Amino acid sequence: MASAVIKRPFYLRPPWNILFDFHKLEKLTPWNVNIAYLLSSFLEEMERSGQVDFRASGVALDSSALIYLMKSKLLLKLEEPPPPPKPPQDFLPPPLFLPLRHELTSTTIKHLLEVLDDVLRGEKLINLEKAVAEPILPTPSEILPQLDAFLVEIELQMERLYSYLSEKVKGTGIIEFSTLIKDAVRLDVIRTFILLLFLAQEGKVSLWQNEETEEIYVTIGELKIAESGKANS
Amino acid sequence: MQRAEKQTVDLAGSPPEKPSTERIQRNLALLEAALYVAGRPLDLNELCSVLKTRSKNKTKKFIKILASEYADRNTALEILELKDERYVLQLKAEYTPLVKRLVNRPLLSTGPLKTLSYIAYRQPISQKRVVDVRGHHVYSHIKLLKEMGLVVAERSGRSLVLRTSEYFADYFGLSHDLATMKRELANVFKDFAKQEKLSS
Amino acid sequence: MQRAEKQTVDLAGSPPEKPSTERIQRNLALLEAALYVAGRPLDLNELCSVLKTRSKNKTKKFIKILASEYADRNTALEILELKDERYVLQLKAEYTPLVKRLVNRPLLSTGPLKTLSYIAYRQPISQKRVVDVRGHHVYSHIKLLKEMGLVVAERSGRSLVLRTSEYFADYFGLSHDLATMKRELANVFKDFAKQEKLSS
Repeated sequence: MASAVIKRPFYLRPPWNILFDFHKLEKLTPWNVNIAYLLSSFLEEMERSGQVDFRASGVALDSSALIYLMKSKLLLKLEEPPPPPKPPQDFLPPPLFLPLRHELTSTTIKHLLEVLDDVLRGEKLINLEKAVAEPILPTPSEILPQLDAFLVEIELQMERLYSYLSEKVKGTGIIEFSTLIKDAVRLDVIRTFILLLFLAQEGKVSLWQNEETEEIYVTIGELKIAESGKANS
Repeated sequence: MQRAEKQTVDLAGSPPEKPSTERIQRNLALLEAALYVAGRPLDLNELCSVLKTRSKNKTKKFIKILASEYADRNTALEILELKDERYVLQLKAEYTPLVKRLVNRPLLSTGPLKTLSYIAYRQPISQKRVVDVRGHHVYSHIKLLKEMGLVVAERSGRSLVLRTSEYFADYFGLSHDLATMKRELANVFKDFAKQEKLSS
Repeated sequence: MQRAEKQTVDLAGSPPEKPSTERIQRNLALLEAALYVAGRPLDLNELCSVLKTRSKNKTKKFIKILASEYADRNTALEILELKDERYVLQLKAEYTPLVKRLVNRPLLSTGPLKTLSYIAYRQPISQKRVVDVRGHHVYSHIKLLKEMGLVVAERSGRSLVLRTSEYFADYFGLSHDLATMKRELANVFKDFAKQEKLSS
């Protein structure tokens, strides 16, 4: 009997046993557990009895963490937004019954003409507004969206053109504008030229024109200079 | 048209103190004409003015004869006496579902009628309150009720206040005085609840 | 009343399916209900549908009985047969001036009435055009006018074309014949336009 009592560690007795019985732990109401008391008395008892067991301490710590978690989950649950307010209750009378009655109405053709006057005046106004507002040239908004998209993407387009050029001029180090825009539509020719100007402004390409043939030559020769310049600075 | 001419000749010749059959017929027809064109309950004063008499008793006698003729005839129409000696010519309720598709004006379905009931019962009431209690769909009901002239909206500060119109009161033969009207309405609803109980 | 009973008894005795007196009374009441609530001429098809029969002859027989009952009764109301087998329940013209001051309810409020007048003036007119001139709120007006049977809409290609109905013509006392009605309307509007020019 006595040996059986000694074998059974103290922490399997109440109140500490709840920390070591996982089935009980899941079912209990966390608010009913005073963790601070349990842990401090557990330590005191362990010190007093001399049964120092680190595994038991670990389990006790784990269980109390779990109880804390349960408590905080409950707290969060309590703080969930309240359900939407129910519509206010009020006595809702039954629908009124509308008996069918014939009723002569007072509107005559004269009334129709009186209000027509007003409407026709409105009609004239509408026509007038339309005549004035009729645009002769396409509005800027009809051109701008395309231009906007082009401008927004200009950085990207410059990069693309630049890598295209880098590949093209590998051998000779130079390319004619006419070769660059071969088979391109007018709008793309313009776009390419604008992009070249931007690249030249940034010093990534150099452009020069043959005054007789009007051919424009493009090189990326200056790039190295620019880069080395940057590296030096 | 010929009939009409004959009648007026007869009338002109009849002595005033002894009401002839034609004269009675004429008075009954006048009251019928008044009730038919008005399409709403008429009170004794209005009916007196149609008969060009000041005697309410005389008018009441005639209108009661007319109402009983209608009742005896047992057709689709009826003349009802409402509270405060008001009289109305209308279709018997049982015929409403059979012919309502021929009516040339928007008829209210149950939803808008409920909204109307509620506004009438609680008026003056803010539009917001009506929406809170009945739901967002009542905006369309309120629009319809305003278009039909049954409800009027007034701005009061930042909110819209709804009340029933005079036409509404006339249509149902209710008092124009708000307190009285509400009492009358409460009775209507009580009667309705009783009938519901009986029929269920 | 006695006359009416006699008549129906006569009918009840006639072959072939021997309709009961109640059944005849019911049919007469249904036709009366339909004409009363419509407040406009109804054609035989509409009346047939109220009696839930396909027999125009049967319906015509009943409507003629009803009309003669009204005539015999000699009251303020009459049932008239119009062109094209259309029938209307109406106040006898002679009573109109005597009771018209009781009529104070407009057919439509100003907004929808404006839309109606514009459609009548410009018809046939595309719905789009009406909306352009009058604003987007007129969709609800057009809906109302269609519900009231004052305006009809026809699909023409991808657009809706609006014009006034026969009921519109009836209401304003214009011809039932569409072409004549349009001419009459045109004349009214022409006179109006002339006055406009003179006054401006």
